[in-house]
Amino acid sequence: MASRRRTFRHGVHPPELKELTEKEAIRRMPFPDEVVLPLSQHTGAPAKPIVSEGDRVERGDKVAAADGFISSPVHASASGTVAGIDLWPHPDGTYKPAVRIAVDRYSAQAPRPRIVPRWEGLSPQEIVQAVQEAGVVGLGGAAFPTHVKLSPPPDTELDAVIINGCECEPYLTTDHHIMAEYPERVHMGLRIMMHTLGVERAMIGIEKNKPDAIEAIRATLPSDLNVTVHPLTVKYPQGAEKMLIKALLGREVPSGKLPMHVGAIVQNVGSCAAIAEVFDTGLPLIERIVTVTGLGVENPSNLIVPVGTKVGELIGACGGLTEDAHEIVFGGPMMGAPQSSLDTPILKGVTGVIVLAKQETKTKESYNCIRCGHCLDACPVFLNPQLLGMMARADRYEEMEEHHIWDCMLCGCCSYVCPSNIPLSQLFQVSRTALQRLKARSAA
Amino acid sequence: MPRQTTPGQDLTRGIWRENPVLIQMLGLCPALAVTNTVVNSIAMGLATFFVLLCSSILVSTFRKLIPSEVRISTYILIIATFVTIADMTLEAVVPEVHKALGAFIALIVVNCMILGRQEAFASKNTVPRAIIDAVGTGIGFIIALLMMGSIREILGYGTFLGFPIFGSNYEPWIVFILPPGGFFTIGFILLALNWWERRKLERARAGEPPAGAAVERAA
Amino acid sequence: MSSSRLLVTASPHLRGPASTPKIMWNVVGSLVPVVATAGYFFGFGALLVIAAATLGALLTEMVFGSKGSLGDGSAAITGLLLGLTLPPGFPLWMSFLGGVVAIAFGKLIFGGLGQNMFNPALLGRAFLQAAFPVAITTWPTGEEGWWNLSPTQASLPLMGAEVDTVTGATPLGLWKFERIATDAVDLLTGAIGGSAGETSAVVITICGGYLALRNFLNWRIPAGIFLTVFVLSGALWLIDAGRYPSPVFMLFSGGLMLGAWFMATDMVTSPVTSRGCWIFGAGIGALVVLIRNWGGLPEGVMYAILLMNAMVPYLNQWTQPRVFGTRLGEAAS
Amino acid sequence: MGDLAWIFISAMVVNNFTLAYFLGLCPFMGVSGKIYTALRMGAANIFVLTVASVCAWFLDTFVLPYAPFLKLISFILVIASAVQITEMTIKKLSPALFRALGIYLPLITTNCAILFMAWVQANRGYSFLQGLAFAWGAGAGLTLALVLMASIREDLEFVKLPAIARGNAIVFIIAGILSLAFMGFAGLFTS
Amino acid sequence: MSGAGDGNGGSRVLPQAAPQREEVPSWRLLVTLGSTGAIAGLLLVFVYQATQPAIQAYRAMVLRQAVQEVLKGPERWDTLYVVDGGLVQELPAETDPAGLEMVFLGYHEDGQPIGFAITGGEFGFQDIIDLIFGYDPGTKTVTGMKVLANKETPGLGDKIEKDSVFVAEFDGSETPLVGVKSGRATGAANEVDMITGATISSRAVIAIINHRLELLGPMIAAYLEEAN
Repeated sequence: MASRRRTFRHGVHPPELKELTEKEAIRRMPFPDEVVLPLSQHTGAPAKPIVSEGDRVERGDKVAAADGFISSPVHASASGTVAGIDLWPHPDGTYKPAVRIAVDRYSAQAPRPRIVPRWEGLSPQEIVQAVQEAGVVGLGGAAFPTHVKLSPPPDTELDAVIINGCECEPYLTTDHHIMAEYPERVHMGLRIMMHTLGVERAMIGIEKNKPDAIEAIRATLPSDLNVTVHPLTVKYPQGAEKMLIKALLGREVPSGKLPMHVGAIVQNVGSCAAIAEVFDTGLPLIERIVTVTGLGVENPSNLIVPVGTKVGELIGACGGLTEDAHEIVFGGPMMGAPQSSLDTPILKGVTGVIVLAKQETKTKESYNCIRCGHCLDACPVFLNPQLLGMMARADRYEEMEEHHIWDCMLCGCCSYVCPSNIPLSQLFQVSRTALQRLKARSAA
Repeated sequence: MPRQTTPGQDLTRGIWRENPVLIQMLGLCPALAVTNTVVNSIAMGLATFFVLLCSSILVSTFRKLIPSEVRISTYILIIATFVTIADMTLEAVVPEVHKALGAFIALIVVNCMILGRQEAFASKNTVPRAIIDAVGTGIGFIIALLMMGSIREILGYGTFLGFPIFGSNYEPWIVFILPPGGFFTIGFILLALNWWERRKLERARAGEPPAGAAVERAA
Repeated sequence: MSSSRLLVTASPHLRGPASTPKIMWNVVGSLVPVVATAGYFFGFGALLVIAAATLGALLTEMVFGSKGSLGDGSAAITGLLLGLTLPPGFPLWMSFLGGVVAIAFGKLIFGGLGQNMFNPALLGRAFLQAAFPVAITTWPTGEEGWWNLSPTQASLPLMGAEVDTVTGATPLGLWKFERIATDAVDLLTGAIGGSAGETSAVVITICGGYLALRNFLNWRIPAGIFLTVFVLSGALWLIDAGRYPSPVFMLFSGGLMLGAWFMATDMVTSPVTSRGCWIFGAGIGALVVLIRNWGGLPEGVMYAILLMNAMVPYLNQWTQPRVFGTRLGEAAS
Repeated sequence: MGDLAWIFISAMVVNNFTLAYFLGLCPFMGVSGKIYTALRMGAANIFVLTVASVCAWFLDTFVLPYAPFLKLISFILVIASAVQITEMTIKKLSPALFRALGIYLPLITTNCAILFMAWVQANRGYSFLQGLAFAWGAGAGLTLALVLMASIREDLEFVKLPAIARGNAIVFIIAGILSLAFMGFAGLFTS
Repeated sequence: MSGAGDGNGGSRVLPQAAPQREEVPSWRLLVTLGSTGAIAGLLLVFVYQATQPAIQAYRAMVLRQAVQEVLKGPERWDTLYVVDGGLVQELPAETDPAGLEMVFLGYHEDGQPIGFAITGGEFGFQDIIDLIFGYDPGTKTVTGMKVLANKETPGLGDKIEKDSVFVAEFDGSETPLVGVKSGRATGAANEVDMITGATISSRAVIAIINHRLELLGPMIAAYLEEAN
C-alpha cells in the first residue's frame, strides 16, 4: 500500500510557477472603499436580496438570503451603506445583479458578536443549518454550497471524508498557506464534518510539492481521529474530486454520478477551514484568502480579502500592475476565467488572481490537428478530445454526447498539450452550450 | 421527359452537359478497365455505341408493344443480344482487340448507361429522337473513353495510337496503364472539371465582362 | 492600465511546450544523421536523389500549399523520407516527380497538413514503384567511388537511361531469389545494397529512439512492429530455417527500420489511441512477414504501412478509450 | 487445395475485383459512406455471388455446350431471376435479413461484378468448388474494398477538402491509392 | 451535385416499375418475352453462323503459329489427346474432345517426329500465365517457348513474352530447367537466365514447363515406345 504511487492515470505536468508566492505569509489587505456582492456567487439558485438602497449594514450582516436548498446567503463583508442593487460585471464575463456597499471609512469594522453557539452540542441538522446560514461554499473554485455536501440523502453510505489539499493549478498557493499557517483550523473543520456526517475515517491528500504544509498538518494531527495524510504525486488535475478519489481510494466515480456514490465526500481545505471559522469566530463567510500573483503584478502576495473587493483594488494592494501586464485571470491558469474589467469583484470561489505579463500570453499560431494523440494521453477522464474536437468543428453535437462530452471536466489538459494549439476545452464548452440550447429547443 | 427538348438538345445533352461517364458516373467499369490504350478505348466505345444505338432503335420501335411489367427484362434481353453480336463480330473481325477487351465486352450488358437510356428516353420517344439521343450519349461515352485512353496511353506508353510521341527513349509511366492509373486518371479529369466549373462560377459572380465586350471597349 | 488593454482568451492560459512545427523540425533534424549515413555508404548520388525528392516536395508545397505551410516542416519530412526510400542511382527527375506526387496527391488534395489519410512519402514511393518498376529496382553495386554518379541519374526528364547499368542486389532480394543470407553485422552498420534509407539500422534506431524519448513519436508503433515481426518470423524460422529467414535478418534488412521508426509513426496517419497503435504496429508487422515470405515482392514494408493507414479510422473507432467512470464498451457509440 | 486457396486470394486481394478490375464501382461510390451500410452491401454481394456462381456452373456444364451463343443472355437472365428469387425467399424466411439486405439486392443485379465473376468462371472452366472459391474471393474482395473506403470516407467527413477535390474526385484518388497499396499483394502465395 | 447519388443512377431504373393502371393480360407478357427471345435467338444463331468460321480460322491460325514457332517449323503435326493417363491420337467413340487436354506432335518433312508442342498455365506474379513450348523427347530438350497470355507488369514481368533474349534462352535447354540470376550462370545446359527484376515471372515460366513435363514426360515416352 505504501509503495503504491498515489495518483491517477493521464494528466499533465505544467510548470508549477508557485515560487512567486510560496514564501509569502498570509496578510490582511485594507478595506476597500466599496464592496460589490453579486447575488450569484455559488452553484445553484442566486440569493435574494433582503436589504435595499440606503440601508446601513454592519460587517457580517446578511444582505441576501438563500433561495432554496441549493443556494447560499450573502453577507456584508464590510460595514457601510447599501449604495445600490444593480447589474455589475461578474467574473463569468456577464453582468449580474449585485449588492454594492459603500464602505464606512470610519467604522472599526469590528465583527458582530457570535451568531452561532459552539458546535459541540449541536445535532448534525443544526450544524448544516448553521453552515448554510453562514453562506459557506466550496472555496476551491466551483463554489458548491457546503451545507448541501454535508447533508447527503439518508440512504447514502459514506465511509471516508477526503480533504483536498492538492492545489494542482500552477501559481496558486492559497490552500498551501492555509495548511501551513492554520493547520489546527483545518483539523477542526474536519472534526466538525466527520461528526456531522457520522464518518469514522478521513484522508488528507496533499501534493508532494508542499512539504511544509504536509509537515504542519502532520504535526498537528489530532490523535483521537482516524485521519491519515497522503502526499500525492504532483500532477494536474490531481485536485479534481474524481481524480483525488481515484488516487486515494482507488475508486472510480461513475459517469454522471457524485463522489458520494462511491462512499466519499471531498472538501477543499479552504472550505474546511471556513467551516471551522464559522463556529470559532461566529462570523459568516465574508472574507477569503486569495493568491495574487503572476509576472504582471508588482508584489505577488497571499492576502485575506473581503469578499466583493474589486480586482483593481486588490491588485493595488499588491503594488499594482507592471508595465507589461496583459491579462487578468480569476482562478488557476488552467481553468480560470479571464477578466475584461478591473471592476469585477472577488467572489467566495475565487482562489487566485493571476496577472499574466505580455510574454506569458503571447498567442501561438494554430495548426490543423495532426492526430498525434497527445490529448488522449492527457485526458484524465479518458475521453477522445481529438475526435470530440473534430466533431465540435463539424457541429456534430449529438455525436459528441454519445462520446461523453458531459464527462469532460473542462480541465484544459487537452488544450495544454495540443501541439497545434487547438482550443479544445473552449470548443467543448461552446459545444455544451450549443447542446443545451438544442435540447431546450427540442423540449419546447 | 416532361419538358419538351429540341433534337439539338437531345444530341448535345449526352455529349457534354450530361456526359454519362464524367458527369453521371455511369459505365465507370469499362471507362476505367479498358482505357489503357486509345485503340481499346475506341473499340469499347464503338461497341457500346453500337449496342446503345441498336437497342434504342428496337426499344423505341416496339415501345407501345412492350408491357411495362416485363419491360426491364425485355430491354435486358435486347441489350444482351446486341452485346453478343458485338462480341462475336469483334472476335471475327479484330481478334487482337477482342482479346485485349476480354470479358469487358460482355459487361456492356450491365452498363447502367444503356439500360438507363432505354428506360429514360427510348421507351418514351419516337425512333428518330431515340436515335439522336443514343448518338449523343454514345458520342459522350466515346469522348470520355478517349480522354481516359489518350492520357493513359500517352503517359503509360509514350505513344498515341501506337505512334511514339516522345521519341524512342521515353521512360513510360507504367502506373497509368495499371489499375491505379485508371483511378488516378479519372480523378485528374474530375479535378480539372471541378476547377473549370468553379472558375466559371467565380467569373460569373465577379461579373467579369465576356471577352467580346472587352474588345468592343478597346475598339 | 485601463480595462480596454486587457486581453481576454479562453482557458487554459498555459500552453505546453510542444508545437507542431517543433515536432516536425525535430523529425527533420533526426533524419539528418540517417541521410548522412546514407551519403557515407552510397555516395554523392544518394544525396542528390534525396535532395531532388525534397526539392520536389518543398516546391509543390510552396506553390499549391496554404500560405506559410512550408514553415511547419512536414513537407521537408515527406521529401527526405521519400528520398531515403529510393535507390541511390535513381534518375533525379523521377525522384523530383515522386516528391511532387507525394505532396500534391498525398497531402494537399486532402486539404494539407493533418488531413491526409495515407503517408505522403510512401504514396510517392508507391507511385514511383508502379510507374518505374525497373528503375526503382536497379541497385548500384557500390563499387564506384564516392563522387561517381550513376549514369542513370542524369537522364533527361521523361527519358529513360541510355546505358546498361550494373546492378547489385539487396539483402532481401538475395534471400528471396537466391536464399543467400547477409551477415548481421553488415545489416547493422549499413554496408549493404539497397535504398538510401535501408542503411545502418543502428543509426536509424538511435535517431528514432531520440524522437520516442521526446514523445515526438509513439513508441508503441515501432514496438508493435518489431515484436510482431520477431515473433512471427521467429516461429517460421524455427519451423523451416532453410525456407524462412531468421528473425534478426527480417528485423534489420530492407526498409523495416526506417519504416517502423519514421513512416509508420507519422502522427497524421497512425491511430490516436494507444491500443490502436499497438494493433497498427502488429498489423504492419504481420503484413510485412506475409509479403516478404509469401508475396511476389522482396520488400513489403511500404505496402504494409499504406494498407494499415487505410485501417486507421477503424482502429481509432475500435479502440476508443474507456471513459472514466463507465464500463468498457460504453465509450464507443 | 492450394489451387482453391490461390483462386480465393487472387480474387480477394491480388486481383481485387474493385481495385484491380474496376468492378462494382457503383456501390463502391454510392454506399461506401458508412461502414455499416458498406458491410451490409458486402454481405449482400457475397450472397448473390454465391448463388450466381452455382447457377453459372450449372448452365456452363449442362446447357451452354449446346448453345454457346446464348451464354451472355442466359447468364444475365439467370442472375436477374436468381436475385429476384433470393429476394422473395429472404423476405419470406427472414424479414430481419430482408430489412438489412433488401434495398441492396436489386442494385446488385446490375452490378457488373456478378456477371464478370460468372463469365470468367465459365471462360476459365472452373470446377464447382473452384467457382465457389472464386465467388467468395470476389465477394470478400468487394467487401474489403467497400469497407476500407467507408472507413476512410467516415474520417473524410471531418476533413476540409479543397473545393476542387470535393465529390467524386477525391473518392477516385483514394481508390487509386488503395489500388496502389493492393499492388503489394502481387505474387502472393505463388512463389 | 452529380455525386454519389447519381452513381446508382442506372440501378435506380430497376426497382421502380411504374404502377400499372390498366391490367395487361398475362398472355401478352409471355408473348412479348417469348417473341423477343425468339427474335434474339434467331438473330444470334445467324450471327453465330456468320462469324464462327472467321473465329475458328483465327484460333487455328494462332495455334498454328505457336506450334510452328516452338517446334521450329514442322512440316505437319498431329493432335494427341490425354485420355486416362495416356496419349491417344484416335479418340474413343463418343468422347467429347472439348474438355480434353491436347499436345501436338510435329514431324519433319521426312516423316521423322521433331517433338511435342505442349501448352500449360500457372499463376505468375499477377495472374495466370499461359504458354506453349516445344519438347524434343529424344534429347530431352526444350525447342522453344512462347507465352500466349499474361497479365504481368508491363515493362518488367511481360518481358517473359517480349524479351527475345529471355525467350531464346529456352531453345535447346535441357530439362528439367533451372533458373539462375543473370550473370551467375555456370554454363550448365539446363540453366535459364532469369530476367532481372522479374524473377517471379521468369520462375513461373520455368515452373510451368517443368511441371508439364513431370506430368506429360512419362506419357510421351510411353506413347513413343508404343509407336515404335
